[in-house]
Amino acid sequence: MKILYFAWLRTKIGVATETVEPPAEVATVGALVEWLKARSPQHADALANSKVVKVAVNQEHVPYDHPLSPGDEVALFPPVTGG
Amino acid sequence: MKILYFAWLRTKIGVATETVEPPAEVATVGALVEWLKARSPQHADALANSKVVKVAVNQEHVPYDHPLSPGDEVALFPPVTGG
Amino acid sequence: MAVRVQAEDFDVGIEHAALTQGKTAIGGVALFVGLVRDMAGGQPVSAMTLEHYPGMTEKQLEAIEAEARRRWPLDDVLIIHRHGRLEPGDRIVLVATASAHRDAAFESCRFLMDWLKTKAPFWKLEATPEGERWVEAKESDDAAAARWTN
Amino acid sequence: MAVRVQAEDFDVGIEHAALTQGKTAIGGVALFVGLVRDMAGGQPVSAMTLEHYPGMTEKQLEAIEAEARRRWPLDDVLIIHRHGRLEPGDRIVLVATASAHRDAAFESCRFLMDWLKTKAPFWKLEATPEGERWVEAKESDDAAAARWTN
Repeated sequence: MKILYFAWLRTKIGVATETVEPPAEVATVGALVEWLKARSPQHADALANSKVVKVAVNQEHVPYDHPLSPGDEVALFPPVTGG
Repeated sequence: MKILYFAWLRTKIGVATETVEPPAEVATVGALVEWLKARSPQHADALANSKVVKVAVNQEHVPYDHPLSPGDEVALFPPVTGG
Repeated sequence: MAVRVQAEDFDVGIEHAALTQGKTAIGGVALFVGLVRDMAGGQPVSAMTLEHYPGMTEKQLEAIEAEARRRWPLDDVLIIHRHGRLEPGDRIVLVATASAHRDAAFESCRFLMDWLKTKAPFWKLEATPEGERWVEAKESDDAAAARWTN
Repeated sequence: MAVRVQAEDFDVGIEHAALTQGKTAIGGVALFVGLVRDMAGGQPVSAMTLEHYPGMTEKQLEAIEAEARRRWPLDDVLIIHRHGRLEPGDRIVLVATASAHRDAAFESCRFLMDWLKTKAPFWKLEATPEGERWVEAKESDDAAAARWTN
């Protein structure tokens, strides 16, 4: 599963993308975020406040209860500030 | 007193401007419009419906009870349709 | 020069660039360009002639601009209105408002268009297959202007 | 091409002309141009870098455009959003909507800006005298977008 980080999530974690293999019980976006926190102190710090961690699966905004499928492209990012 | 006509008021009356000398008792815009109706059948026809005859005095929109002064520039025109 | 009444066409890009040139406090510019439509009231329109009241037109547009500047914090305002003979697709009017904040730019631009349509002394004469006819004022334009008086 | 994400600048006049070229049913075009401001949160800003999510950005902008076309009778829509490093006064975004009626043009343009600010995956990094900082999302932008959901 490919994970992408943007903006300060990217700079805090220190990588723009990583490929992960979460166990089968990590079945939703919310569970994935929790699982990613355990990867490093940087992950834990960047993902600490879920209110400012937004998620897109396959390039669509999704809520935390969205189910995950193998091969999904999951992006984590702060609230957008374009325009 | 200089009178200007615009749009279909101009084409119905047949002149763009005329200079008139109304008597002293023609003291308001409304009285002037009534007085102008008597000048010709074309004036009477063009000015028949006061709801669609708007007036500006010295280039400012005014209501029919606006007082007249010697030397005023009075413009009569239909509701505007620019933009 | 914030208000121009002219027969000539205008270039939206040049006007936009001039409005913002060197002004780095502007966060957004709202623009509206009015164009001659090829149909009106179900009839084809081959040309439109805009008559105006020279002198009063400029005064009214300047008064409308001043009112917009009173209501919103604007860095700049531009109003260009053409007169004379135009054809379908031709530009008639440009209103542009620049502000630090996009809501102020959007609202003042719409305000200016609504007031211009009910206050600025312009009259449109349309050429149709059945001859020329003066465009009638629309109640919807009065209603649009009225929403700013509350 | 109605949605473009690019590093290059754009010319408002050329885009406006292309949008209206040969389309004589358009009565009005509403445009909004967003610019980099030289101040933010009381601090001077010397540069701004826009990061985005290639692929998702285009998809989101196309979805936003489709939603605008469902809600209003639009003849055409154009959205251009830049990414990369920009300086104060630089253009960031252009939204233009063309319709037979000015209310549809104005409202859809504002709708697109409001939704773009809350849905399109762009993030701004400001350079200030105290270093670089990521711009925080504004509650006022969420509120602006929420007014279209009723």
